[in-house]
Amino acid sequence: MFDFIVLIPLFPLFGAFLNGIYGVFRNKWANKPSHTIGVAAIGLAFGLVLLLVYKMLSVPIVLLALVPALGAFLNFIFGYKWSDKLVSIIGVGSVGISFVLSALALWKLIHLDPEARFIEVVFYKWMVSGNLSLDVAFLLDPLSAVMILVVTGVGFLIHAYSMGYMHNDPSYPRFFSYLNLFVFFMLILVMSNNFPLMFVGWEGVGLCSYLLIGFWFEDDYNAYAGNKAFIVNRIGDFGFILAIFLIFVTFGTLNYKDVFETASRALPYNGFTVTAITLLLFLGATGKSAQIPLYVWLPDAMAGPTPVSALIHAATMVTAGVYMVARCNALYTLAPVSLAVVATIGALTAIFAASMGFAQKDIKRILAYSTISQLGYMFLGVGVAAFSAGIFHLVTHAFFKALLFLSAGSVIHAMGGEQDVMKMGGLKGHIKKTFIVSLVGTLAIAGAPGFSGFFSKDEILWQAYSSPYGSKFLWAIGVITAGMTAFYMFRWLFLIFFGEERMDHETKHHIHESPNSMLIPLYVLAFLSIFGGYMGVPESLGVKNYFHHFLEPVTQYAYKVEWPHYSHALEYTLMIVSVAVAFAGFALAYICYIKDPSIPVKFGEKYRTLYKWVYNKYFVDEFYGILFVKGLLKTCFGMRAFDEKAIDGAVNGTGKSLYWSSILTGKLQTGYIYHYVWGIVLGLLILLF
Amino acid sequence: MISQMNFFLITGLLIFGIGATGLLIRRNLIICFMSIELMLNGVNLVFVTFSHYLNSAVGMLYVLFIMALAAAEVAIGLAIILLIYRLKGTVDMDSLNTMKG
Amino acid sequence: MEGIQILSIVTFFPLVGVIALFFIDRENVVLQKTVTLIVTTVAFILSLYLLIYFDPAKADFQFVERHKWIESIGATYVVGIDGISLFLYLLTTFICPICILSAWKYIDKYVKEFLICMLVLEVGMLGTFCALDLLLFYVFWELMLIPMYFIIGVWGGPRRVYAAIKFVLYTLFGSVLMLVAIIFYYLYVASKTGEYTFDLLKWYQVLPPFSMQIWLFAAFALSFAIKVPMFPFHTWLPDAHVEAPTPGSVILAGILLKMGTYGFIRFAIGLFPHAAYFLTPLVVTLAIIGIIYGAMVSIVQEDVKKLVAFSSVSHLGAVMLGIFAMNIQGLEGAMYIMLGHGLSTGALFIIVGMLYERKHSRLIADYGGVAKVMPIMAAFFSVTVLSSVGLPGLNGFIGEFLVFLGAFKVKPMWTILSATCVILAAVYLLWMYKRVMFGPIREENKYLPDMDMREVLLMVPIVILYVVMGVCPNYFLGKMHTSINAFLQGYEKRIAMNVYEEKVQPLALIRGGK
Amino acid sequence: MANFDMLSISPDLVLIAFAMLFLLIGAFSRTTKVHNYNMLSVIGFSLAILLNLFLFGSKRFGFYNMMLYDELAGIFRFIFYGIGILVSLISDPYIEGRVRHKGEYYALIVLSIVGMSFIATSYDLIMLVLGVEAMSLSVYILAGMFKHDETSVEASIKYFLLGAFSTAIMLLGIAFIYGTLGTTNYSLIVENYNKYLNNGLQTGIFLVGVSAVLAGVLFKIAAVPFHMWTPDVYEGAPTSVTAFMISGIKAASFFMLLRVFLVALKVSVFNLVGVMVFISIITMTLGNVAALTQKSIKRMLAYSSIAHAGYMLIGFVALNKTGMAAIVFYLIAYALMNIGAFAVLVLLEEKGKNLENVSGCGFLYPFLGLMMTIFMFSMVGLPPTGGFMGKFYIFRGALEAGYLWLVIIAVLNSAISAYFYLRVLVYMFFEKPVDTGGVLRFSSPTVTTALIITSLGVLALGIFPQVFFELTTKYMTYLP
Repeated sequence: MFDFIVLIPLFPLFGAFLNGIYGVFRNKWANKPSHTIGVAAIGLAFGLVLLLVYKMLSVPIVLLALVPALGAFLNFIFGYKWSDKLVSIIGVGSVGISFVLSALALWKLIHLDPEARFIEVVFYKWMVSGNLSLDVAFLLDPLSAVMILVVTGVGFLIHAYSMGYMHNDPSYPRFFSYLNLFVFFMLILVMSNNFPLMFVGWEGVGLCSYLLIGFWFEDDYNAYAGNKAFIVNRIGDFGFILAIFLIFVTFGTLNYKDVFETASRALPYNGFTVTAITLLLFLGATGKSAQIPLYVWLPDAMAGPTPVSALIHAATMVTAGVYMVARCNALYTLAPVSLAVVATIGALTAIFAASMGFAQKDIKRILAYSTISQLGYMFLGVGVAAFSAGIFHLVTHAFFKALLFLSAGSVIHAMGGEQDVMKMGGLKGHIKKTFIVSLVGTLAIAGAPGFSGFFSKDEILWQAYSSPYGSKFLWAIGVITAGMTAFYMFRWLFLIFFGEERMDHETKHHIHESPNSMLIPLYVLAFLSIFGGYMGVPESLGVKNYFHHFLEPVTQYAYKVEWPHYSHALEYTLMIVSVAVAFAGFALAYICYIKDPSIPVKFGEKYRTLYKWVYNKYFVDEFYGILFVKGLLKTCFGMRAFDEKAIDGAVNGTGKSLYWSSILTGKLQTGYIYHYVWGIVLGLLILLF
Repeated sequence: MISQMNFFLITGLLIFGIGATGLLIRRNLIICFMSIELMLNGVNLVFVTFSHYLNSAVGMLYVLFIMALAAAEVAIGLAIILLIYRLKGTVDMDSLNTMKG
Repeated sequence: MEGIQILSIVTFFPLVGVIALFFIDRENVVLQKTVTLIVTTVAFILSLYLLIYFDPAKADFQFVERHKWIESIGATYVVGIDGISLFLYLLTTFICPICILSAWKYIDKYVKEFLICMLVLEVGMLGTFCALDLLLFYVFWELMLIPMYFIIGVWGGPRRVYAAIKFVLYTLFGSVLMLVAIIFYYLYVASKTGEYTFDLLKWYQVLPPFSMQIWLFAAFALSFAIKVPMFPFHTWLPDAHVEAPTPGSVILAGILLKMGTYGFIRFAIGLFPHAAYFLTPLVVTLAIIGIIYGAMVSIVQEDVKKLVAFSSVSHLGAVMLGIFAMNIQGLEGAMYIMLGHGLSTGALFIIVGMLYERKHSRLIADYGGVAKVMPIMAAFFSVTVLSSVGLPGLNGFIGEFLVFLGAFKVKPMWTILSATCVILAAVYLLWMYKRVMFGPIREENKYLPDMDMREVLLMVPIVILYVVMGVCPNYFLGKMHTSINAFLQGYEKRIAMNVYEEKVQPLALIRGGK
Repeated sequence: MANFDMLSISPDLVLIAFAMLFLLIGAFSRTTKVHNYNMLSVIGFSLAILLNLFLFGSKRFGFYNMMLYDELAGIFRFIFYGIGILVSLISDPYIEGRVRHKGEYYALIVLSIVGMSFIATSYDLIMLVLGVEAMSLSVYILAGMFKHDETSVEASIKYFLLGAFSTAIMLLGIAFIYGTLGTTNYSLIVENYNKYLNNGLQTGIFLVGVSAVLAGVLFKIAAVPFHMWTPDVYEGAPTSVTAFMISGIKAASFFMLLRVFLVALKVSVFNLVGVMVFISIITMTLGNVAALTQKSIKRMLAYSSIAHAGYMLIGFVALNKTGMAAIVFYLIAYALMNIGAFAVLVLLEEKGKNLENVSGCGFLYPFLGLMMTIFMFSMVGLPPTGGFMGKFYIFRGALEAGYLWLVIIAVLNSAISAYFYLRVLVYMFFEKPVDTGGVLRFSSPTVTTALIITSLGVLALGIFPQVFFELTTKYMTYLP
């Protein structure tokens, strides 16, 4: 009855497919039957594949399989004037359908009793080799249900938003096909029931982020940023794949269920193997989720279109690492060392990135650093074995960070492409709607009580304090970071919407509110950012924590340790502390950027070096550049020289030596008869002796 | 007795050797050619000696054969040398190294 | 099914084309190309018969044919394929028509001769993959040299003469030693069984003493290692690749290199397991060096073709690693990389050739931002690059995954070292792609025409295969399992036999004269 | 036993008759108008082959045991006559207008081949010498056939002087053998040796004689260091004559090696093997290395012939059936590919003189290009050509005898040799055509025929060697 979830990833893929084909060929064969026919054929083929799938799974919902074929048929009819409208219909529609389906899935899931909430749907045999046997099989359990809902839901909104944001971009179809492709891979990532398939999604989303960051490839910087993202991610994937191998060698299988079930029995608590596995996995996570030391790609990733930043680099892809750690809770709980590492790295990243957010000028980069910092939060959460808390923050963060990015996009849209917050200000009068939603987002991320961010962040902090894996130290860092977050987010808000208007006349003249196609998603997200938190209200407030309970089954294989009990009172106090700190941050921002804008300038002058360091992100990029990039290139050039000189030189040297010996032997042949006679005599002597 | 035979043999070999040496050290085609004849005659002498001391006529017979061969060689050799003289105006071997290497 | 001797038919079918070409007027170039294309395509279609009727459950060779050849020395015409050679054989028949298509515009002079060379080359390659008689194998093996020599030398680039001679001499140098080893072992087999034969299956029955195995293995391995090419013996490859015309490079990368690895599996290891076992550390070390070295050197190439050439060194190193991991994942992965590499690298060369046809330059620096004017090319190029990078979902990933998994099972260190090429591959290929395709476009490149129908048609099947191979690898692996299992079991069984005590010195046959 | 067994030498008699006929035509034809001598000689050789076919299989002594006609001799006669046919086919267009009396040319060819055939049937050292002389004397003249061409004459005199010198040495050797054993008849030599071995045989002198004879044979084979004459003579002599020498004389002298040292002097052969191994190594190595940098194709082929002699000597030192049979097989392949290559050169005329000139010929004249390709790859020893099978066969023999290291040296040599053989193709196909005068005489159906025969032969030897393998092994009865 759950077989239909197979379709959830397939629909975006289908959209990606059609739009991709169209995007590639439309310049070539615009308004020619040929491309229509081609697309139609491919669409039909695709439909047939789906049909086959369903024959294979022998389930009634065959009709669904025909939808893409139908779409293709429609293209065939209206192909001549196949417009961006159709593209958007396909692009958004496909994601929409999968959203509906995943909602359906969740609905059905909730109606099962908690133990049964673990459904595996085998799609087909992927590869078998010796004792390695992998299926393309999808797993539907609370965790993945939550994830697919976030991915498709937020994804759908952002798709819808993109219709307005990207309209009359020359390569509109390409954009949508990439976006759909991303959704597909993301769904594979979160729905897979074994590690290699997860790796497929893992790499796939990396690819899409590469493609989308470099979407406007005419600009060299964008392409560079794309490459940087992909390669840095590859470093993480290197760790991930090693982890997969290690898991296989240890367990003889790569299937989640089998691995997690046997984990606690097969591996000793705090053993070397499990620690190695988990640390390697975490290396992968640091790459994908932009944690220290591999976070450097994310700020550059802002080179992509804003919806991309919202979807990939805020809401979904970057959280894959968190998802993975939560998914592998059975392993991580066995390896306290790794958990400590995760938590510490998370905390450090959180505060570090937040501090970098202070001095940024780019409207999106600020958000990027805040994303990194928020991801640090999530890792802090999962790092202290509070997996549901981490996931909870993941969800809420997906809402408000998407909201923030999209409103940033709306601002950029209004400003006609301007991204420097120093050239903005006082916009709240011009684009009120955008301002309101931005405000909501900011409040949410700052953790203002009642907003979604408040609940999730607070749970993490509480767990960091109370969990056996946690510590006051981690909690302290978390709280400080909360304050910093509030500060730089309000700085962001104030610089954009308050104060005097720093933009030039030209742009000021053109400022205009975004179209509804962009605003409506914003409203929805705003709504979610406010009320999304109420599904996980902490127990202490005397309400049932639905979210927590829903995710219970996920951690059933986790290694159980005794959780200390603290009084609610303590929890309240901590809560108040964090809120207070956040408010302090807000107040500071207010003072610096509303009351007396000269303060930050003075401050900058006073502590010039400090400012310079913060502004240049502590020169980490430069450091990496020298250490790795330059070093690598140097070695490579050295090797090339070695190849040409030494190895090839040896080969050619042999030839040369033969050549000269040949010349020498030629000299023997003097052409004088008497020398030849000597030759004969010599030979005779050789024979005689 | 046997010493006598050795004497003849050694004479024959000497003649042969002289011929060979001539070929090795002289530059004049005619001379070289004649030294080859010398060598052949040396061989003849050896044959005769052997056939005499082995009391078999075969050796003598061979001598005739060899003379015939020598004659044929003379005919050809002189003809070639004449050609060379006609072409180059000299019979010096040193002029004969257009081909080498 | 026994009736028709499909292998011989397919193998020698291209000769039909040769004969036909002799009768076509030299001027009528189009007809010549068409005929050749048709012939190769028909050969491919015929070869599908093998795919359909191949019985994946049978471990031993199938479609076997035996004919008398040279009774007096016991050489027979035996051909047959198993799960190991099946796909290499099919790959060959698949690549050849594509090469002809890719040569359509590129080859402008002496077309007829070129096509003849290609057809003869195809015969040689097909024969090599299905020959089960050592002498026959050697004949086909060397037969490939001749047309390849001409293809590089006549239709190649500026330094083609140097490249062609280097290619032939280098390869020949290895293969003559293999010839000696073949004859030597042939005599040894005769001295053991009393029967003079070159039949591979009979050779498998004999197990020479260790001290002899080492030398024989070395001789075989050298020849194959040069072909692969393994690390120190690779320098002919960049030259040959850079100078060869597009179809030449495609054949070279797509198939010729696989001969070496195939030879390792079929002959070097199959015949001399103990030596292989003993020398595994050495070979693996070289393979790993090759993987990293090739990748790093190709990062800094200015010439696209050279870059791809060195990337082949890296990939083939991975293949060798998989083979010598000596477990099923390793071997199947190796086979899979062979196939995948055959497609993706071949396609890379085709695309570079297309760029070259338009701009007459292979230097990365001369391009940039081309994606703007050729979106179709950009699409195909990117897919190919990604498949070569080993992106999951495409063919490249499966092979690498299995190989590294297999290697990890033996020694994690092997994988930890060699898997870095996952990163490096991304670096050199994507960096190249970025510099060629992305960034601001140069003025003179503004008017480069995009791919036309022929070029699209030529790429589409390859791309489809990427996806198919990446999405449902089980179809391909399923046909290999039995053979590779049998191979491994045989290997284990023979390794278990003790050949060390046997006092027969390898030089016992060398008693000089009498 | 029929002492005057004319039947056994009937083919040679026929040939002699033809030679006389040529000379007479030359003498009595008033006008110097062209006669189809080449066709006549082809007919003559064909007749001889027919007669030989009729004789083949029998084993007959004659002329007081001075002659022995056995199967091997028969095989070699086939080889010689076949060479004769091919040479007469390729000669005409080349000597056209360069030789005044073509009759003489063909007569000399025929007579020289008669000499070879006498070598093949000789059963007495003196008979052997006569055969050698008959062969050589005619070739001395043939080499100098172009009276006005300095190189031709120079080649002739060099060959003559050195040849005569080696003959003298050989005769001396024979004299010593005669002196120690009192006979020169092959079978008697063996008998007497065993008889005298225990009562006062001066083995020393005997061995000196043997080595002197060997020196003479090696000179004809052109083994290092007796090879010095080869490059000059082969380069200087008219191309068709070179083709004749390089194939015919080599075959004849290798037959001498087999007959004399495996039948008559087999008693002493083991004392020689060591030095023979040494000679074979330096022969092939020096031949190949020296050929690497040659500019003139003919000279290059001359060196390559030295190298091939080296390979064949390997077959001899193996001293087993396979090795000996391999020599015969190799000789056939060798003769075919060399005559073929020279036929191409004949057609290329002036262009054929040196490498630069053949640039681009491959595509200008595709037929020649194809032919040259086949022959060159056969010389390298790549399948599917006779050259490969020959090498394979030789190496097999040597390995059976256990000369692993010798074989390794040999294969490395053949790998090296690929360089200069392929260089010809490099110039023919890879280089742009250059215009160096010299008309091509394609109006020669005879040469084309010869080319087709040789190329098909080379391929047949490579692809279906079965019949030749059988033939050669079956009748290879000489073993020490």
